Amino acid sequence: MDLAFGWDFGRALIWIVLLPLFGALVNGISGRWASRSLVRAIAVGSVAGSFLLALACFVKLVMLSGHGEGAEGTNKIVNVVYDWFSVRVGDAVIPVRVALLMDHLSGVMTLVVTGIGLLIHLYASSYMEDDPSYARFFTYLNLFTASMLILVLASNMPLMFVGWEGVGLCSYLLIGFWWENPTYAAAGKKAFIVNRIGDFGVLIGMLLLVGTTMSFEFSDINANATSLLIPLRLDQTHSIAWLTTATAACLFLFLGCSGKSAQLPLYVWLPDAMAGPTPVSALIHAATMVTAGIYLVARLSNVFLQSPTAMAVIAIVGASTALFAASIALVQNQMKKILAYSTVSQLGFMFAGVGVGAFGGGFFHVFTHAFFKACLFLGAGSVMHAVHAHGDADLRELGGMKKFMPVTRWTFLLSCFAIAGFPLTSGFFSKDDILLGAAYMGTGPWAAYPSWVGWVVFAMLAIAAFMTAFYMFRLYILAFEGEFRGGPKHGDGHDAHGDDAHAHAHADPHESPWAMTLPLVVLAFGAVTVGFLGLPHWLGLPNVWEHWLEPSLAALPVTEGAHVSLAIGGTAMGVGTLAGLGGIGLAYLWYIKENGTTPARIAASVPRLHALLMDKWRVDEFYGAALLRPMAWLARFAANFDKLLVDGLIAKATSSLTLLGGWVVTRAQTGVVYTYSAFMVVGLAGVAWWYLVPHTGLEYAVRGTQVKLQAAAGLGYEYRFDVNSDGEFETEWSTERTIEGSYEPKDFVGGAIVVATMRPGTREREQLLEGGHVLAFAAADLGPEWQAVAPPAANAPPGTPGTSDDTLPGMSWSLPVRDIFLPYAPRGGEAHSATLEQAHGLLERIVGGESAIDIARARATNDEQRTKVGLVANEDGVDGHVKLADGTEVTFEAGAHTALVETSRGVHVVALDPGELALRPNGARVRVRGADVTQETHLRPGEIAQVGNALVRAAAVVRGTVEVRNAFGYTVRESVDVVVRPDRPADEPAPNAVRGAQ
Amino acid sequence: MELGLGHFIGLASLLFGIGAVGFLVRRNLLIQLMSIELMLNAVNLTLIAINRWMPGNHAGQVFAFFNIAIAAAGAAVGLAIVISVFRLKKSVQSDSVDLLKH
Amino acid sequence: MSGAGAYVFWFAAFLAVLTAVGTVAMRSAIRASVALLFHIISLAGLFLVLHAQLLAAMQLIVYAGAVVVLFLFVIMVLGPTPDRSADQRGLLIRAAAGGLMALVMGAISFALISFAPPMLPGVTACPPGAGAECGQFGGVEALGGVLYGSAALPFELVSVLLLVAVLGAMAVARGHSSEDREALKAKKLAQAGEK
Amino acid sequence: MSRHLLSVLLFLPLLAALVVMFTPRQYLRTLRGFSVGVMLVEFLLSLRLLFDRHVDAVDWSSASYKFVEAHSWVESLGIQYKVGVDGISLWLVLLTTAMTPIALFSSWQSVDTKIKEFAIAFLLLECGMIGAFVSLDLFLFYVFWELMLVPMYLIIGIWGGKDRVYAAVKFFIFTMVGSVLMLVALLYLVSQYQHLSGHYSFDLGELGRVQLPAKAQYFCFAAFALAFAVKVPMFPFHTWLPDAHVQAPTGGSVILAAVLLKMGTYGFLRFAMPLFPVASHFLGPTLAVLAVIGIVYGSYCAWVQKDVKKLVAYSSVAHLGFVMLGLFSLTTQGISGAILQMVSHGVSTGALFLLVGIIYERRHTRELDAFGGLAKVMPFYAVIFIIVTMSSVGLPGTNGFVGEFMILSGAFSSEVLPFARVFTAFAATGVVLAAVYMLHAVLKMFWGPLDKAENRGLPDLTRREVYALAPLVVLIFWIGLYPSMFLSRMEPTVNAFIEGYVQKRNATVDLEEARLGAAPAGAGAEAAQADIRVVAPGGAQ
Repeated sequence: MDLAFGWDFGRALIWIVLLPLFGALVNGISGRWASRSLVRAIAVGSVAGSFLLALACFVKLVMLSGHGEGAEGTNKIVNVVYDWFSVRVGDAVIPVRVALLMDHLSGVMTLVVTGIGLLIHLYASSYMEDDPSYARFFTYLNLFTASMLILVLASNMPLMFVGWEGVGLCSYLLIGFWWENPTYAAAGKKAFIVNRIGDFGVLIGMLLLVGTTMSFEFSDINANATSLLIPLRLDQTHSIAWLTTATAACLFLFLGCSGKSAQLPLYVWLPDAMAGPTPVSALIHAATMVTAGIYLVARLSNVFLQSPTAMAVIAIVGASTALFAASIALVQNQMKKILAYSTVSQLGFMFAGVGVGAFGGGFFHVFTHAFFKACLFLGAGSVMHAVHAHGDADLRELGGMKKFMPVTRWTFLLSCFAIAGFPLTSGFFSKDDILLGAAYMGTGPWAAYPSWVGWVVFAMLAIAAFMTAFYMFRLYILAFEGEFRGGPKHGDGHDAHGDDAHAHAHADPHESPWAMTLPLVVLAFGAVTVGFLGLPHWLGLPNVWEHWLEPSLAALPVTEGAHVSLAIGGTAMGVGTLAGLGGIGLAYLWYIKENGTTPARIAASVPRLHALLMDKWRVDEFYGAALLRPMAWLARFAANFDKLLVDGLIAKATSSLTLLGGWVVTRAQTGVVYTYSAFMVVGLAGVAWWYLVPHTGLEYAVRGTQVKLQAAAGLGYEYRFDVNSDGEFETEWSTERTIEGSYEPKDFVGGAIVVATMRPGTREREQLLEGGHVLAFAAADLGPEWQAVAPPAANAPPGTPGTSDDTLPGMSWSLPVRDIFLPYAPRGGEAHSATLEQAHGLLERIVGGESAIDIARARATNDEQRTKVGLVANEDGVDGHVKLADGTEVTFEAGAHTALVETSRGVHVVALDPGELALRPNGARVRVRGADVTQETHLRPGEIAQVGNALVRAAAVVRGTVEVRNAFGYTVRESVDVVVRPDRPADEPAPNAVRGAQ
Repeated sequence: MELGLGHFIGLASLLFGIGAVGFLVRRNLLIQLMSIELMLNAVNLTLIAINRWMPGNHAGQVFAFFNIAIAAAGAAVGLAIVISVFRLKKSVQSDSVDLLKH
Repeated sequence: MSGAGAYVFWFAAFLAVLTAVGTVAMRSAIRASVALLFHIISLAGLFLVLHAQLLAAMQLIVYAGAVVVLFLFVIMVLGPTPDRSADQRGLLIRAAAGGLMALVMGAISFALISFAPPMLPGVTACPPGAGAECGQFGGVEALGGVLYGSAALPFELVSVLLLVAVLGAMAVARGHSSEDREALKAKKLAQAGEK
Repeated sequence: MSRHLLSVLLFLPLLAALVVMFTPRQYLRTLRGFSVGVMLVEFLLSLRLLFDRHVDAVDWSSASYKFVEAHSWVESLGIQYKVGVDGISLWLVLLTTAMTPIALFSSWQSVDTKIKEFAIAFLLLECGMIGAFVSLDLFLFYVFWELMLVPMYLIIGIWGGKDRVYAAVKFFIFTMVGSVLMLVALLYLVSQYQHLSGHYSFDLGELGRVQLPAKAQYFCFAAFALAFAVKVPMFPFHTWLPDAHVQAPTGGSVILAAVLLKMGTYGFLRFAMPLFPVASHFLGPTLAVLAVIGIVYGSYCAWVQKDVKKLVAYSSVAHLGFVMLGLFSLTTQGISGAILQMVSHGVSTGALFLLVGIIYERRHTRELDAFGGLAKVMPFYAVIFIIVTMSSVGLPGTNGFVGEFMILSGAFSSEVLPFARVFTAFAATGVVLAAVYMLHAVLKMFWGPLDKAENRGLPDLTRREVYALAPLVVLIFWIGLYPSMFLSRMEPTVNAFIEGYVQKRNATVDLEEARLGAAPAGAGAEAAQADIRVVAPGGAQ
């Protein structure tokens, strides 16, 4: 049904926010020059417009939900304004939209914000009449309203965060509104910073939520809340098993909530925040902003339900705060201070409510509290206005105000009844809802939730409710009943600021103008009546409130059969009523009948407790000593550390070192000429010395197995050579500096290969071999058939097959060196267990220098896999024994012995037959002696294997040595390892190289 | 006894050494200059001797020729400096000249 | 090389070493310069042994005739100078360097002369296959041909060098001493006072 | 002209500097007007980078380089004059062209000696900064990188405060040490490229194809990282920054904070990370730890500073820590956020330095204790200051928030940082600390009683100052409220960057593994050849 005069309600939604924002902009820019009435018109008008729009939207919402109940999308009005930015988690792109959403929950909250906001704007327009910064005040206040509306109406968390921080900013600005008083300014700063600590929690909570539910939208988060029931991840691999993401996220969010909504331990800013003008206290620090925390919990109720632990924590923290703050409020003497602690306490009630799962009840208390607490604050403001108190009004200087200001008195009294939970007032119903919730939880309807929490919370709340009733009526009686105790000396301690708005003196207190009393009346009316929206269900009465919020709030996952019995309901209501009436009665007895003597006596009897309560449990002092002082110390330490150590080390020390170096070097600069010449001569002598010692400068040329060696020429040099690798010199000393030697297989000292590929532009390549080499070929060298031969699995060296790019595996080589063992493929046999060190020692001795184990170990480390090393006896080898590095001898039964290095990537071993090269095809097509081979094949020196299109020739390493002696008889020696290419054995046929590529 | 190149080079290095030691141990600027001349002459001797054993061209002798010219120029300038130093310091001791500092 | 050449060599070498030691060891600068003169003459003899006739002559003309005379002039100009007390600065490095130098050079000479006697093949007056111009080796004609031929550019550059050296020497030697400057200043002041 | 737009942008300031050089120094107004005018023209021209319709290739939804212009410079060494912009450098170029005129314009109030030289220095500086951002040839980059050092050195050393020479020399030497090492690494890289391909090249794209073995990458990356970390500046190489900022004249501070610091982070993003992916993969977490230390440490240091300028300087250390964290989270939004944060930081810290300069001109002191209650006499100034403070604190709706939030969420979901979420939580405490130190400054300066006699007569902002600040305030809200305009143009590049980066990193890791398996240490030519390899062209940007 289209009720809407043809309106687009989605579009209207944005104007709810924009109107106050424009009001703020206009007043902020032009307010300095505009008249007060214009400022007032803009400020109040914009909020009024916003309220009317909100009302229209709300009515529309009521209509919608009346007709399309249950159907998705009909219970809310949505307005997507534009895409703000987007965030990626993995491959998912998560947009962050500037989108507004009015559903049942935010609709109510919007009405509260705009409605009560309107009343308070109206009130303030009169209250602040004399303040020189009138326009600035309304700029902030309008800005606050806009921010609060963003907070409430945001459809996703980041946008809500905009409002969340925006209201924090406005609160900061408004608390420090009279910034010339340094205490007030500091209070503003304190509020902002404490709130920021909370914001940190919200930020982390938000990231935790989006990281799992992959959305920022409240609706999606709530819908996917069960996906949060996974262990809390710390990064891609680590997680905390005993903590679910839901619990962590909820606790972080609750940190934010406790900052914004002044719960333990972050409540400390709120009492100080009373430094702001009273309408601010009413609007921000009682009715709207501070309830944002409860609103957030309600908004994400489904998420919080995933974590009974977090819920229990919230309930206990809430109840403790309620009790704690109420205890402080009992003895305070400043009107606003009492109200502030009362607010903290009531917020505790609300959290206890949502903590025990009574989301509707907790939020109902937000609603009713907005009325009576706003009314109380405004009443207090009215009193202060009357007695011209600026910062706060001291109860000891008041009294008997009912004579002077009847409207204020009656509205204040009604609100007191409401907050005390006098039957049938709004506070009675909402508090009852919370107590009921706690009691209900005590019966254990939700298995995951510890039932004792319910009763503990219930008890604490009952005591807190009793205290509430008592201190509120103490406040009322001391302020309004009895005789006026104030006089001309008013304003003591409050005129620190120079431009006191109320500097002109009045003779008597007086009733406030209509603009101030009208809001009082409206609010008091609400305070008494709105309770009827939430009549107790268990009595069979219609609970409009619960019914209305049902689509927006999550329901407790109660076990079957659990319901609110008459007994529980009765208990809760009875205890609540008793607590309220008892508190009122006690206050009446002590302060009206006995005129305050008993409290004084009690205070005198426990002076230290009383002082502690007067000092608000000295929490601020404790924070100062336990947190602020260490932090300030840390900051000073950091600054000094920076100046002395970091700068000293990085800049000063290096510069001094440079200077020192310069100083040292300039010591040589004597300026005396002959020291310079002496240095020069030393250099000359050095050059001469170079000619004195002989130099070998050995060069070589190879042809087949012929090696020609040539040493450097020099004055008076004589030479002798070794040309068969044995270390003995064959020639006598002579002046002949070249020699040619021919090497035979017995002279070979090591293995080598010569690789010739057929591709144009590539050159022949020589390579010395060590154990375990894998020779890789380019695909073009191997030709198309390289894959045809499957690699023998057992012998596959690790990491080679299937590499992606142009380098492909060819075959592995091993080095046959006389009498030494090199790792070989295991062919069964018993594995001797040996330690890594033993095997390492063995291999080091065999291979020299870095052994295969180093490589295997490095790779194993790389793979984070284990390495196993053992010595294996081979069946078809010869007997032997090995002396290990540590001196122990390991004897093997039989066989060529093998060191085995096993990693998870496959066995990596190398053979050890002397005199030959062992060739192990590894995925390439290999031909030896005219036949394809797939198994290990041994090549004698000079033999040629064909690998794909490439030729590989088994070559050998020989060693040539020269010794040079000069005229003085000095000798030097130099050896060179040369790769020689023995002829092919006669019995081997020539390979038929496939010259395809050429 | 056969004379070899070694004889000449040996002699030259001996003379060079004497000149160098003289340059280092004497503090009289004039004698230091003379020591420099000794060293230059030793070098000339080497050049000419080697040229003798490599008689394909006259490179060594030409070089020695230039050396003589340069030595003469050096002596002239050096002596001028000595005079200048003497004017300033009233001394021809080389350690009186220590202004070349830092 | 043998025969007369060898005798001349040994004699000239002995004289050269002796006079060289004399040059560096004489206390008086005049005596040192006289020793230098004889040293130069003995070297000229060695040059002759080495078939460097032109250079031997040049040695006598330039060194004995010009350089040594210049030294003598300067010694005369400066007159006897007081021997100041020995300066200790740099003594260690000086001594070390001198020692090192003597050691190295001595070692080389010793090695070359005595340790391995027939080090290089001796060359007769004209080695076989040296070519027709061998007879003129070291003569005016041969050397002059090179100097005005392939070495003409450096030859000319040397003349420029000599010119620069002469000008430089003049400029350096003409500089005023500090006392002169004081006197000049006083004179100018006096002149200014007169005006 | 659009084809040569970048060249025009590069050489216009240079040309103007020449003109200024030959203008007689007594024409003060002309000198001042001309230099700022040229910079404004430069800014307008640079806007064509965004909106140019004449070049077909200008499509900011693609990742490629735009406005590319390449000429051979030193042929034998493969050095080119090659410039181009992509989504990363685009915003930094615009930031440069926007901030330079503001900085110079605001300087004309305070700088009254050697006007001509000041203008020349600024014009050269602008040329150097733009050049460093648009160079696609590493040699060219190095030239501009060093070129911009000199004018800044002079600006600090000539027109600076009391200890200007010390600060200038410190600035110069710190930066120089790093960049010389960078040059060595660069030459090594080029020589390896030559070894593989047979010819020299300094082209970024060409050099990006070289896969160095991991060990070489570590050294090269360390050299590059040192050069850039000094510039960023990262803890513990930041100590030149407070000195330089405190001593520099206002205009110099603004440029230093707004643009020069971005050179470091830009260098990491453009050069150090793509050229040495494996090294940055394994060393990245270490740098991220340093970044987080920088955030917390910088904040603490800022808190107790008595000099406002020093406070802002330390806050830069903290803010740039966020940027570094974003970069090394190696996620799209982390890097996008980092780029956005670079721009944001340029705007808001630039504005803060302007504001500090304004109060310094009036009071000739920057001591926090000398102020108090200024909101009374300078209300408009106070409003702007608080707006900028809020932007610096990262209040949502201002520019500071978007970048910070994206960085944090990027780091939060990072796959490379160990304990990424714990990391992020630590970094997020910087958000709280930022409020602590900035509000401390606000409290000390503007609030409380106006009890110092010297402060009573202070005038509010002049029109000239408003002109300088207004665009920055507009930008603060623009970026804060509508960042899509910026993000949409940088995201394609960032996505391509990460893709290429990951591809090259994996390829190198494969190579290392293959090398390890193929040839034990000390092997011959085969192993040496396997050490380095050229990946397919286009594999890395």
